[in-house]
Amino acid sequence: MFENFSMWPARASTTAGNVDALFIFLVALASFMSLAIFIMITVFAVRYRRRPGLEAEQIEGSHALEITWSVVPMFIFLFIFGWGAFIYFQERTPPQGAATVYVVAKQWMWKLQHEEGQREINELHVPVGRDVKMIMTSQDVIHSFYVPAFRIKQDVLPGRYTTAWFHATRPGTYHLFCAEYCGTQHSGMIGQVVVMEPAQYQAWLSGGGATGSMAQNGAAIFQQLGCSTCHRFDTQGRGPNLTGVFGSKVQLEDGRTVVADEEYVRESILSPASKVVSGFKPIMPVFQGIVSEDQLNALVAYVKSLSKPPAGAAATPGMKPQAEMQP
Amino acid sequence: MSDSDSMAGGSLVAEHEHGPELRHHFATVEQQREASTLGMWLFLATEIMFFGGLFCTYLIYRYWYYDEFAAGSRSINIWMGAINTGVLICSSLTVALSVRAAQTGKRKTLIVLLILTLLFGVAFLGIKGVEWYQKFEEHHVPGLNFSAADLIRDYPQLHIDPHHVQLYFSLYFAMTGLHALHMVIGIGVFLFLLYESWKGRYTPAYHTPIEIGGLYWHFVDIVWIYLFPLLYLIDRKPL
Amino acid sequence: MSSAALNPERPNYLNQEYGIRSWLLTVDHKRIALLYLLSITFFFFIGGFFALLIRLELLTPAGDLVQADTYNKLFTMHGMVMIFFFLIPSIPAVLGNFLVPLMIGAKDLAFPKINLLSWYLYIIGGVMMLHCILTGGVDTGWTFYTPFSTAFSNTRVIEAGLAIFIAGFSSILTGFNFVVTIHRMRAPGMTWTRLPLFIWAHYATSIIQLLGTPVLAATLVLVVLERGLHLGIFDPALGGDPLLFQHLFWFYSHPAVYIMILPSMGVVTEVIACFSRKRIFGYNFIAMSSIAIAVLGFLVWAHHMFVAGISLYSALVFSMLSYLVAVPSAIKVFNWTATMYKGSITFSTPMLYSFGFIGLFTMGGLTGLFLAALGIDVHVTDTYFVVAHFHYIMVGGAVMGYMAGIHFWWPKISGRMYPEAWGRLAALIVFLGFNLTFFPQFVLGYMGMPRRYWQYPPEFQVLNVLSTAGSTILAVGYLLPMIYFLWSMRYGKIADANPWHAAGLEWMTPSPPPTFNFDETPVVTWEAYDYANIPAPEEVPVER
Amino acid sequence: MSEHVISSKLYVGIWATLMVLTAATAGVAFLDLGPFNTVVALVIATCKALLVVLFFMHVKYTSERMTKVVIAAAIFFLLLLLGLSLADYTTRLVA
Repeated sequence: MFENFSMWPARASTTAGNVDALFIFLVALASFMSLAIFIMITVFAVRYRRRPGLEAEQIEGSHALEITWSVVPMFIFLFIFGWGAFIYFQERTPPQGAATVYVVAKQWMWKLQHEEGQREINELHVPVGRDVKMIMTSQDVIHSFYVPAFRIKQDVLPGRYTTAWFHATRPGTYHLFCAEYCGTQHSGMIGQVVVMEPAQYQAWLSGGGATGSMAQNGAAIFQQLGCSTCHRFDTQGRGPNLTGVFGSKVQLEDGRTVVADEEYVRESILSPASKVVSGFKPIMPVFQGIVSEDQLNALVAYVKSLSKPPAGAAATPGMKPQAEMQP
Repeated sequence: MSDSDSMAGGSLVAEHEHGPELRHHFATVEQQREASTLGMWLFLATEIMFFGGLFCTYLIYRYWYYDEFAAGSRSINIWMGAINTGVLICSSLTVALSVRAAQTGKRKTLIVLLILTLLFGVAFLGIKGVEWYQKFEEHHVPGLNFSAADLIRDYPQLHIDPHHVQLYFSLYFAMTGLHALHMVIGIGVFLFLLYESWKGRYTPAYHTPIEIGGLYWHFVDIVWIYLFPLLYLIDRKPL
Repeated sequence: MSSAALNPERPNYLNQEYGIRSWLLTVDHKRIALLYLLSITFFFFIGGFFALLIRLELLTPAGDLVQADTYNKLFTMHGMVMIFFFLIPSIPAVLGNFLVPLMIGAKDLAFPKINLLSWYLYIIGGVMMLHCILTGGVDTGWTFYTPFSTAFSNTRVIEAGLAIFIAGFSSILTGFNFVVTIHRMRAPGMTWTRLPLFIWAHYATSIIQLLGTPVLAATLVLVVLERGLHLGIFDPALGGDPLLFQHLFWFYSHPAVYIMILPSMGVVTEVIACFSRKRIFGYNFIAMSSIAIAVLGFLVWAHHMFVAGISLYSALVFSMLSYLVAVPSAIKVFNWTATMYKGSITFSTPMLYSFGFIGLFTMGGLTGLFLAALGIDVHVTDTYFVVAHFHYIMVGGAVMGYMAGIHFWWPKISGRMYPEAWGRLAALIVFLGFNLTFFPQFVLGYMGMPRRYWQYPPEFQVLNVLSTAGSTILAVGYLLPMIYFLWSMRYGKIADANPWHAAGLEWMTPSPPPTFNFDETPVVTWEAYDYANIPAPEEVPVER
Repeated sequence: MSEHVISSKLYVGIWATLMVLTAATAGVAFLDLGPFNTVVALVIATCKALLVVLFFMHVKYTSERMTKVVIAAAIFFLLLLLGLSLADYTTRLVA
């Protein structure tokens, strides 16, 4: 029972250090404040305990004191707010160029897929020293992706994407918990994050039974569902050309502009009518209930890949099925 | 709710300031009346927050799914909504006048006005019922027979996802339904007031139940004054 | 209640009438308070029983005592029973009901029948809850999060929702009665600045009950409709947004925490003034901080949702607002401490509970600062850190205050003294048991143990064992008062009108008070906490 | 009792105004005012509500301060609920 007993969680990401620093500061502050109050109460209780000849002295109050002990805590609180907000801002802003892992949560397991195509269940392998961003959704109820060693947690919702990111700093195996109550086996919805040295990670990647990258899978689904009939790679299609769309600003038919992020691509597939691109008709069929979350993720990865700067001059055409689509 | 107490208190004809309608724990009739009135206003404040939860839900989804809300709104009968608004405003007038009749001690006028109020209330519910029945015929009742196929056919200009239309109709029925429930309670309260007036229990000196019953009725009217534009008038401009 | 507790010399509210009918149809606020006392005590022990089972299950990392489903029902029903059927009515419906009219010099609450109706609604809700528990229970967590509650759980969600809906109306009616009573029924001379701070606390509580509870009611209606008719108002599969449910739910349920803690603060203020024999330090600031907490408490709800998927900007706003509400709480703690300065302090049982309250509430409040800090909340929300935090507030704070109040006013309620030595012993046991139960949970939480876990990794076991050990001590601490209060009703020393030599109108009428509270309507000509003009008791008023 | 008895004429006048406003709001709905359709509808509704509250519910004549405080408080908390919830929804896409 005392094996591997400890009082502090492993610290294995860049965020963890920041969170711990604020936490330690707060522990110190809270200890100081509670000790101050406990000591005062104890001293008063003993010093002014009831005994013969000691009369209570009636004191009305003191405005100076009241203002001091309202304003001083207020400034301390604002300072804590600022510090906490700073960390949170970092936690919610994934750095550019992070490797992407798609996460689908369901009762009661985690399904993860790397961009390169490797699928994992309840296990996530990542290299040390690299930014990793997770794009997450749920197939049923709300779950929450929680890795204590990284100090990150993000609820995973059905029907939309949420994201989280981390930068692992220490190789090892860490808990992955579901932190939002999700039904019978909530406490069984646990897994592990394996942080590996980059070389080991490469070995693991190549050893896995990946069947093509997610973008490649996505390209196949894109064909299979007939998306490519309208979303052509010229300006003749009935739907917008998707090259370079991801990450750009899109002008909508009703005058609004949105950034084409994962959420937008997802929404446009599932419920195309809600945000129609300017100049196009809302003729695309609804894919809600037709594509699975896994297929959806692959499609998103594919659309994203259409905006990546070409790795080599000849590398891109293989992914674009435009050749067949010329009239 | 708050009126039941003072009503029970007024079980006998009040002859003068310290008539038997004064309950034991109040010092004066004035204090009792002020307590009842404040109580009613507080109750109305909780009612505002109760409908507030529904309005909040409405607001968010209307913001998200404007087109579907517009289509749903177009499909309900604006004229029935407008006539019902008129009916409720008329009933509010008769309620206001009945308070006046009580203040000035005109028992017969009071009774006539209360009957009129009840008639308007029943008329409102009747029209509401017809409207709901139409929705049922059009297969627009969520959880029962819902289909948005007709809206998709009729409004090709709007982007319509049937689920989101269903949200509109869920809120439509929840809000008009709870409003109608309040009307039913109001009619119950006014039947009681009518009975008491018939017995001549309200005088210029003591008619608090009429007053606070009236406050409740006006509040239910105000809720409808907002429901009408929010549900019926979302988007009526020519397409 | 036992008729043996009565002083036969004088008619009082207990011996005025006899028989079940005289209790079940009473409109006397004091009798209704006792009806509430009995019923919430019953639910407290039900909820406590669930808590003990939870702690026993967590003694070992494996899920070996009960099934996973059973465990989920246990923590759900522990939460629902404790929050909606014990904590929220606890002080307002028992002590508030008993004392608000007495303290302001009124004969009764403004609407005695509505007061009785409120108890009946509570009982109807309670019976539904019991029926729900006995016929299979519910497993959504007390928070009813959608879409789990509306589309996935296969337990009795609708019944539990309706039970809470009805209990909510009971709570609204109590608050409503208090506000009207405090406005309209004060005795001559009882101005707003002469009101005991207990009254101010209840006034603030009532505002929350009146304006927050209806939103919960509306939300529960939508949940019930959605589950019953498969509507999809909060179900993303049908276009709804589960976060909207969370917004509406927490709009009530965060301020609900203040429904639990504010009355407790009121009790502690009375007790500290009395046993320090002093005017309260900074009367206006304590009064206004109660109102400030009630209002600001409505501005912070989404701090329960920092990782739920709300927008970054709205998280920043809610975090900052959450720090604002900490200020009035801090003001109260400082003022209580300052009140003791140069006092003449007696360590009676209520005072010991109040010390406990200040200590535990301070720790609960300070850990609230951790949770309001966005960066830390991401790590510790939905872990045992949160569990520990809110138990420090609700059990360490609210229940400690409730115990202080029950002891302080027991002579007034029953006409008998409780055994002081046993009282002190129980207070000490509760304090120690509480800390042993919940302090380890802070560490567990920061270590990363999620809440609502039926089984857990073995490295968390040591701290869980400590916590379970503490919970058994805590149980003893709560059972003891049950026993000696019952004992005191027959054998306790007869209490005189004012055994503590306390200030306040409730002490100027006999113990137990007559049915209409005062033989003559009092006229108030003095300020609150006029301890300068009340002689201290000859000897420390305790039974040895 | 410090009750104010309002003349029947005034009541009927208020009623007539309310009826006209109802007709107006239904009529205006058919014009295309862009986003102002909603604004106009809500402004008219608020005017109607105000008339009912001030005259039919006697708030204009009451000497009771608390009535106004209660109304103001309820509206304030209602706006809090709507405003702070909407604040989340309107800023979700930005981040």
